[in-house]
Amino acid sequence: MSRFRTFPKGGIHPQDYKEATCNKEIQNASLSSIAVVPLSQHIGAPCECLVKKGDLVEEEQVIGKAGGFVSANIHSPVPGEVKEIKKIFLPNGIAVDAVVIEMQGEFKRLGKETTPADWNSMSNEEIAAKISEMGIVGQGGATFPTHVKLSLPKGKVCETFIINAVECEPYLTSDHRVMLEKADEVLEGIKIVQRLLNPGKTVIGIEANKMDAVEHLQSLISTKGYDMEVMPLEVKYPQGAEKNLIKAVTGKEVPSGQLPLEVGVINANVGTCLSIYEAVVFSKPVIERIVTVSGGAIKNPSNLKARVGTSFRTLIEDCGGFSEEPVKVIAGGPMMGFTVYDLDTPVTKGTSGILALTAKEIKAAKPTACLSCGRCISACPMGLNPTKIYKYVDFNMSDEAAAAGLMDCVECGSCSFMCPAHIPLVQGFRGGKKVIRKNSMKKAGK
Amino acid sequence: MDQVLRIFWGFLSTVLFGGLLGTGLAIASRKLKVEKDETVEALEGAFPGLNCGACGYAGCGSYAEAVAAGTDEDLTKCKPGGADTLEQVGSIMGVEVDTNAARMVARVHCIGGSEEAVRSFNYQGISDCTAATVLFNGDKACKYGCLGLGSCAGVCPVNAISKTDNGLVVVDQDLCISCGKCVDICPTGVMRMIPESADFIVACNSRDKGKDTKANCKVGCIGCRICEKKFPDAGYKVEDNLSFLSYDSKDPGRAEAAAKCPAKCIIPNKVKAEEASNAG
Amino acid sequence: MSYFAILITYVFISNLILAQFLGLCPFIGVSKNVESAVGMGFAVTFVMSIASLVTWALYHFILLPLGLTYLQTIVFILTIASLVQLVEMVVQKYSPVLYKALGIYLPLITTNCAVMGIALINIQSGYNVLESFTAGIAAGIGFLLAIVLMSAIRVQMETEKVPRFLKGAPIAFISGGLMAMAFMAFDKALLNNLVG
Amino acid sequence: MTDTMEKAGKLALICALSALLLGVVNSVTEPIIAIRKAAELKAALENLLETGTPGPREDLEDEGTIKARYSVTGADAWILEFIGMGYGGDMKVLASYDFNGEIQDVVLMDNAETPGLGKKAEADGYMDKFIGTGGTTPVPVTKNELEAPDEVSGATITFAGIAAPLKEGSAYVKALGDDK
Amino acid sequence: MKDKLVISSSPQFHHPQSTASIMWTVSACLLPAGIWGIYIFGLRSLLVLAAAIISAVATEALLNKIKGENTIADGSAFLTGLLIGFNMPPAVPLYVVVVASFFAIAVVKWTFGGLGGNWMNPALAGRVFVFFSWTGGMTTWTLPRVPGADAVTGPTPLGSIKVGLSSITEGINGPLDLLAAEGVPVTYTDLFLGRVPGSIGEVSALLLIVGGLYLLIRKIANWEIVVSYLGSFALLVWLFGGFRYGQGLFAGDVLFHLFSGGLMLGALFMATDMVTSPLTSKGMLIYGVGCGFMTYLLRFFGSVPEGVSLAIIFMNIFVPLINRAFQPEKFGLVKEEEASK
Amino acid sequence: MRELTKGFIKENPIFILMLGLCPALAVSTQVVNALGMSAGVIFVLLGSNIMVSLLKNFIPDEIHIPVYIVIIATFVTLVDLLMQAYAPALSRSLGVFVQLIVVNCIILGRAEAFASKNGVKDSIMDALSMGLGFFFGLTLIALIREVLGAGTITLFPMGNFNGVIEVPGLVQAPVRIISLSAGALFVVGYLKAMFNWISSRPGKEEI
Ligand SMILES: Cc1cc2nc3c(=O)[nH]c(=O)nc-3n(C[C@H](O)[C@H](O)[C@H](O)COP(=O)(O)O)c2cc1C
Ligand SMILES: Cc1cc2nc3c(=O)[nH]c(=O)nc-3n(C[C@H](O)[C@H](O)[C@H](O)COP(=O)(O)O)c2cc1C
Ligand SMILES: Cc1cc2nc3c(=O)[nH]c(=O)nc-3n(C[C@H](O)[C@H](O)[C@H](O)COP(=O)(O)O)c2cc1C
Ligand SMILES: Cc1cc2nc3c(=O)[nH]c(=O)nc-3n(C[C@H](O)[C@H](O)[C@H](O)CO)c2cc1C
Ligand code: SF4
Ligand code: SF4
Ligand code: SF4
Ligand code: SF4
Ligand code: FES
Repeated sequence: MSRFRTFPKGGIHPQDYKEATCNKEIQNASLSSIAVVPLSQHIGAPCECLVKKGDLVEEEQVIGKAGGFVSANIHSPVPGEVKEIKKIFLPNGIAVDAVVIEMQGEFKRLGKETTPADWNSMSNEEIAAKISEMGIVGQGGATFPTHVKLSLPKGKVCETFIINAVECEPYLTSDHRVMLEKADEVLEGIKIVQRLLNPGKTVIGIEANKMDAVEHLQSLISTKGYDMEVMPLEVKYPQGAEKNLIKAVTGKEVPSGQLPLEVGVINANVGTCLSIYEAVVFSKPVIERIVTVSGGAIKNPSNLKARVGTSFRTLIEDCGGFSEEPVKVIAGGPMMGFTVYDLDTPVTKGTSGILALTAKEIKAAKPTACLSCGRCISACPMGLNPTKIYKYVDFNMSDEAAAAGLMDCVECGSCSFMCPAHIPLVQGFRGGKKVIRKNSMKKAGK
Repeated sequence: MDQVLRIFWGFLSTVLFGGLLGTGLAIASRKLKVEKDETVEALEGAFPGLNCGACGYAGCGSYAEAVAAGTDEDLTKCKPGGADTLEQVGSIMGVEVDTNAARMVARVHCIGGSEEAVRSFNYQGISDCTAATVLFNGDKACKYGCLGLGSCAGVCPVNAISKTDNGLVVVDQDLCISCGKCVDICPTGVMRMIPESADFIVACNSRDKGKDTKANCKVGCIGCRICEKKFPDAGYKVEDNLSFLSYDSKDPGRAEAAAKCPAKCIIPNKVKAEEASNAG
Repeated sequence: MSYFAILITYVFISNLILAQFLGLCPFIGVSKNVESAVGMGFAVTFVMSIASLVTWALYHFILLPLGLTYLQTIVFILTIASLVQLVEMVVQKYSPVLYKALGIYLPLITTNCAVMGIALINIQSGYNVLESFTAGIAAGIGFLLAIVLMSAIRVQMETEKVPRFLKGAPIAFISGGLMAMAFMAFDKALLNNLVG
Repeated sequence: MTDTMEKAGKLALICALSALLLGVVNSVTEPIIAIRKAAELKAALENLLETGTPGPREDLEDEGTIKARYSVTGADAWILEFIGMGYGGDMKVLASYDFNGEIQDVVLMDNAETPGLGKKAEADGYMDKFIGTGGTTPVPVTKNELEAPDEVSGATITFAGIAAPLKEGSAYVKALGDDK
Repeated sequence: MKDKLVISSSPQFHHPQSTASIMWTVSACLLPAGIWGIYIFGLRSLLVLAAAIISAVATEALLNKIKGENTIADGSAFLTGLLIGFNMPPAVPLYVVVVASFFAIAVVKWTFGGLGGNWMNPALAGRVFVFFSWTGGMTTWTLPRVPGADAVTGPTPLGSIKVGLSSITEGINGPLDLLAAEGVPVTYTDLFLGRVPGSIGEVSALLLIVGGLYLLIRKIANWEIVVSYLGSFALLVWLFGGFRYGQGLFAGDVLFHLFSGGLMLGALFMATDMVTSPLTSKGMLIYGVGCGFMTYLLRFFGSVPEGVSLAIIFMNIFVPLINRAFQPEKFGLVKEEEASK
Repeated sequence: MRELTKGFIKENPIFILMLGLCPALAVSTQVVNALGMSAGVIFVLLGSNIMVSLLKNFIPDEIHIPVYIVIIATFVTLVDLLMQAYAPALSRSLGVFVQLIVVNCIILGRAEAFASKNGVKDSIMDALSMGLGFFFGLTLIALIREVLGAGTITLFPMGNFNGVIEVPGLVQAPVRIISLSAGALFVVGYLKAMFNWISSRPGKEEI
């Protein structure tokens, strides 16, 4: 047994492939001459488009205004001319409007010094306004608008603030590199959040395969005398899933269908903290992020700092292109990421990685019928019975599927990964959820 | 003598026994009278007993109860029963029911098979249309067409739907009982109900602009309005870049419109024998 | 036979359904879900144990002394039919909870040959009154066991890709056959070894 | 009230008619059944003997598997009735012995053995392996004591269920002798 | 390029095991014990194994035609056939083997929807079906080969014990003594190595344990089942097994019973069939204990010498119920109940 | 004629209506038992259907079930007594199931569903049709079970013929389990599947 804490039930140990990039310093990616900026890069309402074809935009100019309470501004990553506004598919399969900008003109920040603002003298409202204005969204994958998350509802207190530095997805090392290379900024970002939330305790959860980051942060914290704790955790997927992380760190279970705040926890990704720091201190919107480009088909796997709107193709070329034909190109990690079929797909605020995998890595096999081996059950971190739920979905028994807990599934993919029958369980669950939502909408309509 | 005596004892005790039980049961049954509803039974007899759920109830029995109790006044919900059932139900409930309402059948409004329609990628996953649509709404470039994975075939209670070799599905309209389940499940909406008597259909469901449709599929409706404008009485109406055909009038112009359609997506409704036998 | 032996006999060895073919109609009809199978099982156990007692008394106190054994069938079936009704009334009056659980199954039992069967078997085997009662309960438990196991199997089969024509009753019969085959592990010889 | 009376009366009437009918039929069939059963038993008993006639049945208590005996007039023999334990439960066995306890003949009566296995014991010739034993040679009780053990393979329980009582019977008759 | 990229749902990569690799691995793990069986009982055993496998695979292929699928490559029919062959006496008539395979694949497996649908272990059900039908042929055992001699038949150790116990005499100290008294002396080593009569694949406890351990390490077989099955059985034998020899409590011969008959084959390779065993750990433990108890009951009291196959298929009946009763605990559910209080 | 043959396939009591399953399974080990049982059932069906349809106006609704039961039980006892007296061997092999005809769902079912609503003539037709259907179903099961499970076909002994036809090959080594309880359930299961298939084919409903 490991000496580190973890969540008790479920979880898997896929090969992590992180060695390809974990020692590679973050490098700046090239800019593509055309930036495609989707107008919805977050969960919630899409942005209202503020530009039209032919407009000239500046770098960091707001081109999409938050379209509702749960929404986040979108800024132009490059200066240039709006060529068109077209529908594109994001990797998650949703069709959205995107602003196509042809780069021209002058960069505001590139190569120039900017003076840091003193956030200690700002009021909480000012800080919150900055976070909201700069369009910060969660960079752990869910892309939930951060200003919404950080505004505590009346009567709720945040007992524990957890920084999710787990990065349990195989291949991905962007959070790892950020912690090594930008620790000061990240810690400062955490301080800012501490001001806003006033948490009883602050814990940075890191998996034990990143001990260098653990040590680095620990020494910084102790020299600076910050009030936070670094907690190494056992290496187990999906440690980073927020409910499981909370269970691992605090021992509390977030009730089914509820938010972490129910048990007094708020959690944010390391990258998010970095963005908060940059937004508050340098007034810099989220127009860049760290992307791990890796996979067996990539010649030089790297960690790149890329601008939103840059095409996957550009980043892959920055890494020397393909060393062999990939079978799948993935946005995100291999467990939760989405395959893309078009390499012109742009990087968005939520793109943590671009992977090009070979057949050897994928280990696909022809699906067979379920063997009732129960591996999916042992793997599921949510304590569900995936095989039963899948069968209900397969037989169009959506009521039974819902009763069996379909809606609690976080789509972590542990079950599908383990399934010897290679049943695409998660795909079934996503389809099943879609049907349930359709049905309840129909019922509501009636 | 002995025998006679025994017969007598048997006689006597059985009489007593029977009398006793009879009294008991008579009293009991009075106290426990359960009204059996004749109407419900009659209605159940009239329904085909498929328990398919097309009426929206758990089964024929529950619909019969609802009708008998008057909680549901719509007597025409049992589509599978057809005119016969309607007539019977009408006579049981003492209501005139319009039995002439045309029988509706399901029809796939897409002919973009593997030859005609562009597929954007190599889909690997569950052989089920709903599940497939979680990935870029399916592998067809046209997001309105039939994915051919046969979710509809899976739910059809009478196995009227089969997959074809060219990546579509076909409905055997003779078998179809108009339950509408396939229409409900189809994630792209390409399965629609039409009157059985329909002579032609616009076999496309694409709301894309003509240019996009053309890029995605060789036989997609491009919304050119030729059918609508040239044959104004034939029932064609273009909305959302797609021509819809209403079957209220029987205008021979439809056939000519079919011939004029540049995309060749107006086709006779009835599936040709070869096409049906192609189904695998 | 000891009571233990009777219990084992009617639960496992001569299980009414799996070895004797009594009570198949409800076994196939009411085993579609576990809840109703449990209800039916308890209802049958209840009625069987009472019926065993009553028919035993009727036979030994009336039919046999008067030499009227030829009226056995008529008397038994009438008794069982009325008994079921009586039980239904009593339960309804005094235990609404139990009635809610068992009520709908009670009338079905009238035409269940398992009850009649166990009454006849009791007489044939020459049991005394307590043995008859035990046999009644044991047979009921055997029925309960078989129908509950069957219902769990059938519910599981709802979400398996069973060929179309085999769905429903055929699969229930064939499952029953496999169950019967496994229950053949228990035979009289085993009982003999076990109880002496 | 009258309504109830009427219903009770009608049911009673039908019961009465049925009882009457059955009573009459029973009075016809009962003697036939009784005679037939007696005849069957008599035939079985007589078949066990070459000479002599079986006497009346005497029930035995506390004699293990031996449940009854029949004395025989006209021959030095006893007939015993056993209940043996077979694969399918009780088996009724009848056997005749001479006064030395040697088995003359055996027959398997009511039983619930498996057709094709235990039921073979009903067939002619099955009992040959016992006939003549019990006197000087012991009754075979395990398969290994047989000349042709394969004959009972797959039905050893039936075999043992017949053999054990026969052996018991032999000892019983030896002790009994001609003590009628 | 564009057309070649695969679009699929997450997760995008997979654990290396697959149905086919599992089935073929299990088959491979059985191989040593099978080879031993062929070596010790003669080439006739090879014929039986081949007949079992060929008829199982042929039945599967035939039924594949009806449903229009191809499931031969997943190896499950091969494995079922192999296990049927393992469970046959070496001298069994071939039609018995063929019927067993046919019954297993067509009735027990295909009828319930094919691979994964069956609730009873096909190989064992097939074996029990023919055992009840042709008891004679299924209980004629070939003696292990003595170099140069013809195949002779004789009883299995468990069979001899069943017969011997009916006429047990004084001074016998457990099964090995009894066997010696019966004229068929056997040692633990014979049992462990497999130098006794028995079914083709069941005799060599050693080789079965080696294969079984590999399956346990690879997590193909569940340790819960194996441990609870063997553990509960051993416990019962140790506790009560001595009574038959007049030795009282705590005197059963555990080693003899663990290594004789089909126990190792059953506990390691057949009770662990994932399709017909429970889904959760708790369920598996209960199922294993049930198997152990049933095996004890049938071996010691049953009318047939061997109880493993019947014990396992009997417990198979309970699996759907066990699966209903022992569902995994949902994350966040406990809290919900507390909250509602 | 339609009336008479409907019981064979379209409304076969055993396979389609699923009534009277217990005797169908229990006594179908030998063909001769099936014939005897069918004869008994036909006799009782006829008798009770006739009586019920005759008495239908005389019987008050509340006590109709007990009355039917008495009528049926009477006929069953008649059959039982007569069989014991004149066909002892058959009586022995049918065992308790003769008396259990009384709870055979077919008979009460037909009394309820048909005879109590129709005239004597139709009721006779119905009884015959159902009886023949039962006969057909039961004999089919028995034939399969006996041939496979025992390798024989047992009929009545007549003259030189001892009543048993042996199926060469099978009689030496029959699939004995088919004649045991498990086999009965297998055979009925697959026959039921076959009937499902036949009756689901379009255009075949007329048989
Ligand atoms: C299966 C699963 C795995 C996840 N893994 C991580 C992870 O490794 N790192 C991370 O920061 N967030 C991960 N998340 C997202 C977190 O649940 C949560 O959304 C995030 O930590 C919140 O922080 P953010 O709003 O700053 O992104 C995962 C989510 C799921 C469902
Ligand atoms: C279905 C079935 C029926 C059986 N019927 C009998 C039977 O009628 N008589 C009997 O002695 N054993 C019967 N047995 C038990 C076994 O055949 C017998 O105990 C076992 O094979 C020992 O026989 P052996 O020592 O000759 O091999 C039956 C077993 C089964 C499975
Ligand atoms: C008799 C036999 C037949 C085999 N046939 C196949 C086969 O058809 N396909 C296959 O992939 N592997 C086959 N194999 C090899 C197995 O795949 C190999 O043992 C297994 O994949 C190892 O799996 P592991 O890497 O999970 O241990 C066979 C092995 C044996 C012993
Ligand atoms: C560990 C293991 C054990 C197995 N045991 C059996 C078995 O005992 N009998 C059998 O027919 N198949 C067995 N199989 C194969 C397979 O699961 C079986 O064919 C399915 O039950 C068919 O649906 C086994 C497979 C595995 C992985
Ligand atoms: S994807 Fe859903 S069901 Fe599968 S392991 Fe993750 S939470 Fe459980
Ligand atoms: S892991 Fe796959 S094969 Fe195993 S039980 Fe789950 S769904 Fe079935
Ligand atoms: S009609 Fe709809 S459900 Fe049917 S195959 Fe086509 S897309 Fe799928
Ligand atoms: S599912 Fe569709 S095709 Fe099948 S019967 Fe219903 S409406 Fe007709
Ligand atoms: S005949 Fe229906 S329960 Fe027996």
